Amino acid sequence: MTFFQALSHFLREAGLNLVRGWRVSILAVVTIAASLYVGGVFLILSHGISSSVENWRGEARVVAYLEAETTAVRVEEIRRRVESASWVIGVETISSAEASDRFSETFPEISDLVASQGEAALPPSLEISLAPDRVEPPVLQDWLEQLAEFPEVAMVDDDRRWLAQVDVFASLLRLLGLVLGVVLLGAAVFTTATVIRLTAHVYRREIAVQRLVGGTEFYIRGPFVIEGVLQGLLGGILSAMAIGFSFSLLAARGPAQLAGGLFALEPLSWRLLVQVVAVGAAAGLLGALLSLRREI
Amino acid sequence: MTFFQALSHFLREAGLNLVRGWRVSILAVVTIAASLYVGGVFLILSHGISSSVENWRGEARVVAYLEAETTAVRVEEIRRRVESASWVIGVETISSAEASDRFSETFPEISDLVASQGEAALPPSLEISLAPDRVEPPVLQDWLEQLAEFPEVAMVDDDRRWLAQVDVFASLLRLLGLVLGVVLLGAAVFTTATVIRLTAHVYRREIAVQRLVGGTEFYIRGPFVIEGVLQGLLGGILSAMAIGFSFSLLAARGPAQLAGGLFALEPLSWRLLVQVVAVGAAAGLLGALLSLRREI
Amino acid sequence: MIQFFDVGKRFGDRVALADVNFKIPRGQFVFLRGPSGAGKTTLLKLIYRAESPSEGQILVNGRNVGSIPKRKVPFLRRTIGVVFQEFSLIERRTVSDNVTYLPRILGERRPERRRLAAEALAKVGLDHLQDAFPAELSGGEQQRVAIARALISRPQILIADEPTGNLDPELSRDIISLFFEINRQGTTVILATHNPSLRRRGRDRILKLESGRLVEDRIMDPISAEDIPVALGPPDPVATR
Amino acid sequence: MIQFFDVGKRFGDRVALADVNFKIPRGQFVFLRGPSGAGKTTLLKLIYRAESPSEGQILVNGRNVGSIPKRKVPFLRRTIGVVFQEFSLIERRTVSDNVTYLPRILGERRPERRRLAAEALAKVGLDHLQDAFPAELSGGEQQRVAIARALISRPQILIADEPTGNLDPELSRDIISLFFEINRQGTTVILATHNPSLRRRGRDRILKLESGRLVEDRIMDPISAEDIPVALGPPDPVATR
Ligand SMILES: Nc1ncnc2c1ncn2[C@@H]1O[C@H](COP(=O)(O)OP(=O)(O)OP(=O)(O)O)[C@@H](O)[C@H]1O
Ligand SMILES: Nc1ncnc2c1ncn2[C@@H]1O[C@H](COP(=O)(O)OP(=O)(O)OP(=O)(O)O)[C@@H](O)[C@H]1O
Ligand SMILES: [Mg+2]
Ligand SMILES: [Mg+2]
Repeated sequence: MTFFQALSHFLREAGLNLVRGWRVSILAVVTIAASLYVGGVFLILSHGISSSVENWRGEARVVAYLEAETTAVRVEEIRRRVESASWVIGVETISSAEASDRFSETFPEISDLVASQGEAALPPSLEISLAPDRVEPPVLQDWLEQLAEFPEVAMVDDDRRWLAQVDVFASLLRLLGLVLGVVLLGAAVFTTATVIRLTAHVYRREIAVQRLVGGTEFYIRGPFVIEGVLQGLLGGILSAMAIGFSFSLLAARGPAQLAGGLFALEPLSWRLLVQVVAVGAAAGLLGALLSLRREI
Repeated sequence: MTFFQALSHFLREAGLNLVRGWRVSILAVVTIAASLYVGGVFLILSHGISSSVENWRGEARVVAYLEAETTAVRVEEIRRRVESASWVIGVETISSAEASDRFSETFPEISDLVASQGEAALPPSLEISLAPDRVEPPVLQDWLEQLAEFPEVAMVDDDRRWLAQVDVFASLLRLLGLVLGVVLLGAAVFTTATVIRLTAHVYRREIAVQRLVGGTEFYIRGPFVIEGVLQGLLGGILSAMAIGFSFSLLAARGPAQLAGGLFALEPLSWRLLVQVVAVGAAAGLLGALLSLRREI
Repeated sequence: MIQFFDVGKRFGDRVALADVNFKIPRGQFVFLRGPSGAGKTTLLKLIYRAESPSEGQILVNGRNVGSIPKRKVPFLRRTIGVVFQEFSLIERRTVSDNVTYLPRILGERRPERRRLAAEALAKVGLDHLQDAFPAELSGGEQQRVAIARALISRPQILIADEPTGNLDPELSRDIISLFFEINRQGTTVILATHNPSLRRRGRDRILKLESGRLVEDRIMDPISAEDIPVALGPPDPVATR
Repeated sequence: MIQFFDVGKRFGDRVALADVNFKIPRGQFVFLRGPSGAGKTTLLKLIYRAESPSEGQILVNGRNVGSIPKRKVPFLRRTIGVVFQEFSLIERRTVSDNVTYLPRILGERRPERRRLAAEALAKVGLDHLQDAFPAELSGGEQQRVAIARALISRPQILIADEPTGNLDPELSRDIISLFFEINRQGTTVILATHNPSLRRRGRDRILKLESGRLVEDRIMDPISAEDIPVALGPPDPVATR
């Protein structure tokens, strides 16, 4: 029997088992699909957040809030001082009025309140864009502290501190996704192994007869291995479809609304979907091999 | 054969099947446990939130923010006017300074900013406690609108609007929990049915022989029904244990830290846990009956 | 009493039985003969309602077997002991538990069941194998366990489908003697067998099938053990042919 | 050539075979006799390695069967055609697919397999049932399908365990004639049977087991069909008793 004959035989037998035992097969397919879906979604989310963080970090900003009474001349002076540093890419001056406008844009709900305080409600500030890669972190740190000690500077707000927190959050999310995905994938492999072991148990007499009349293990076990792989493939395809669908739902709502632009929804890559399917097939294969190790 | 003989026979046979086929049984038990756990947790959460809302609603507050320039005398006048309504339980006057203090307590991070604005940054206000049950909602509504039209009143902030939102959120959570729970429970029933159908399929010859030698359907199917109930019971007990464990973890962190006191963690009732186990057993029973309807 | 009226059985378009008519009075001993595929097993299955007839009617102890509701079938079967052609033992149960399946359903307690099993197994020479599992038995041993199971509840009717196919001549003769003995106590016995060397007795009946048709129905001569033909045709109350 | 050297087989503390010695030259026809439970099936299983001996050694075509690695067992089995006592057909496959299981593994294409199946089934009188499923066959028909399967690959050794238990005398004779025919073409045939009425030929061998021991080993007289005893004991190269 040639390899292709064997393969076509295995496929036919495995297909028959799948169709005859569709109720059990569904269990395996669904657990594989669910685990891949959960793992995949978490990875996409954490990846999206991380890459937003990357983007922001590239254009890291520091805001120096000034005392409300600082004169325009003094502001300009400070601005020039700041610009002289080699790691500063640009500095923008935000007047009190501009600050109020921005605030009411971002939080329209509370804007009434601010409006009632009059013009002086929000202080003017300098928004400083940095290129953090041009300088050693400690040097930058020192520089920021010096900046904060200017009498006119009320407070220095360093975006990057917050970014670091978001980054940790993204890592946690990714870790959680990985752990959940791995646990679920383990469950999926177990389910597949159980389902295949059961199928083999249902047909134990036939298997015994095949052995007795001279069937090789390769020929007898092949269909079960292929059955596992097929279940994995189906599970993978299902979850790839579900991921694609969830993604398009998210994308339709517009990236701006996604957690306040907290994360950048990158275009879904085909590679990821193919990987999901491949992991499914691998899980099915593993389940099949585990079940075959002893029981069939 | 008496009823007790039959029952003990069923239990023994079902126990044997469970032990012999533990791998498949685990599938059923775990899906039942998982669905009950998810459903249970959602119900507990939404219940906690709802009952917090109930508490708050009993002591609903309306805050009337006043213009910064309002004189103390005028404030007192307004206050008396407000108090004259029969549904007002109490009114507290919050001066600008008190407001600032509260703000920096609640949001210590941004307090520097507020501090830099001087005393006038936050307006004085009147905190009005209401007994909403003493008045028809439209009358209350009119009254609030009149209040807002006082020249000194900058804005009326009605807590209850927010509470209504929280309430909607709790309902949504409960709905989501119910839907998820029902879907998962459906999956659990399906899994149980599949597992039992499979066990029956594995022993199809034995079952045929039992029929041929005069076994009644009651006697032949009984063990499978009990098997389903046992799986459901196990699943229910597992999930009750998991719920209890999760609950004690939450409780250990202290109720204050739970979503900023957003919800009240009520003591876990034994009744709930018993219900969880009972639902599990019912799911197992249903799965078994479904699988027996035609296949065995 | 077992009566077949114009009974036919088709599987798809394969005809297993056609136009079968006979009447077996209570207490008779019947040999069912016929070549492989003649329809013997099918005929027996109709009696204990493992199959339903495509045509005609079957009365067993006066009840129309074809119209017994499914729920009541087990109770019919409990009055009939059957030795199936494929033995049909329950793999997961010991020999003893296999043999006493019915007493157990009927609520017999364990010591009593052990006693019953030992008694029935002794009749077929297997009392030493009570606690073995079917897979551990030889072909002939399994066949004898199946015989013991059929005897356990002292049925009114005993049906045995090729019960000596895996037994040596000596054992076969012992088993047939056992059936004769049971028959003497009043049980109707129907024995499908190819074995031509089985001991014959007078007043025993021979039914012979060929391609699903009853081609012979006679009673053996009590003196010469020569066979006396019985008129073919519907047994009761009128002849139709 | 099949040789048994001091072969014993125990199951737990039940002794199924003890001290069995014999040598069957290529092309011989052997009847294996013995009462139920004597160890016939066990002896045959040892030859195709469905069981391993507890003691002694077994050579089949010069290879020590007990020491063949598990991986190679299928290839041993392909040189041996076996009719199992319990028929052992694959339920989910048609008669034709059951019969041509081995040719299929060996890569035979469908039309050729159909031809082979038709040929083998014709030999046992079942060519009209190619597309039936085992459950649709009578006991004797199933037994004949199992015989056809054993013949399909023209094995060097043919083992048949009670192959006529469910067949009528006429068919039994036909099947034995078929085995004789196959034997004439050079195949070694070992036939375990209780059937005492099987046709005998000169030069055929009779091995008789009782309680796991070889108690008789003789060759029938070609002229009178009377039996000539053969010396008991290990066949080759030295006698140990
Ligand atoms: N379920 C079935 N579906 C299709 N055909 C069947 C079925 N059962 C029996 N047959 C056919 O009916 C015919 C009679 O079968 P039956 O088993 O009654 O024969 P039998 O007389 O018992 O033969 P044997 O002596 O070989 O056991 C056979 O040709 C068989 O193929
Ligand atoms: N797997 C097993 N476990 C325990 N005992 C066994 C096993 N297989 C066979 N035996 C015992 O070994 C003895 C010989 O069995 P075997 O099947 O070889 O007999 P046999 O000669 O083929 O009998 P029959 O003519 O009834 O088929 C029997 O007593 C049987 O109970
Ligand atoms: Mg038959
Ligand atoms: Mg045997």
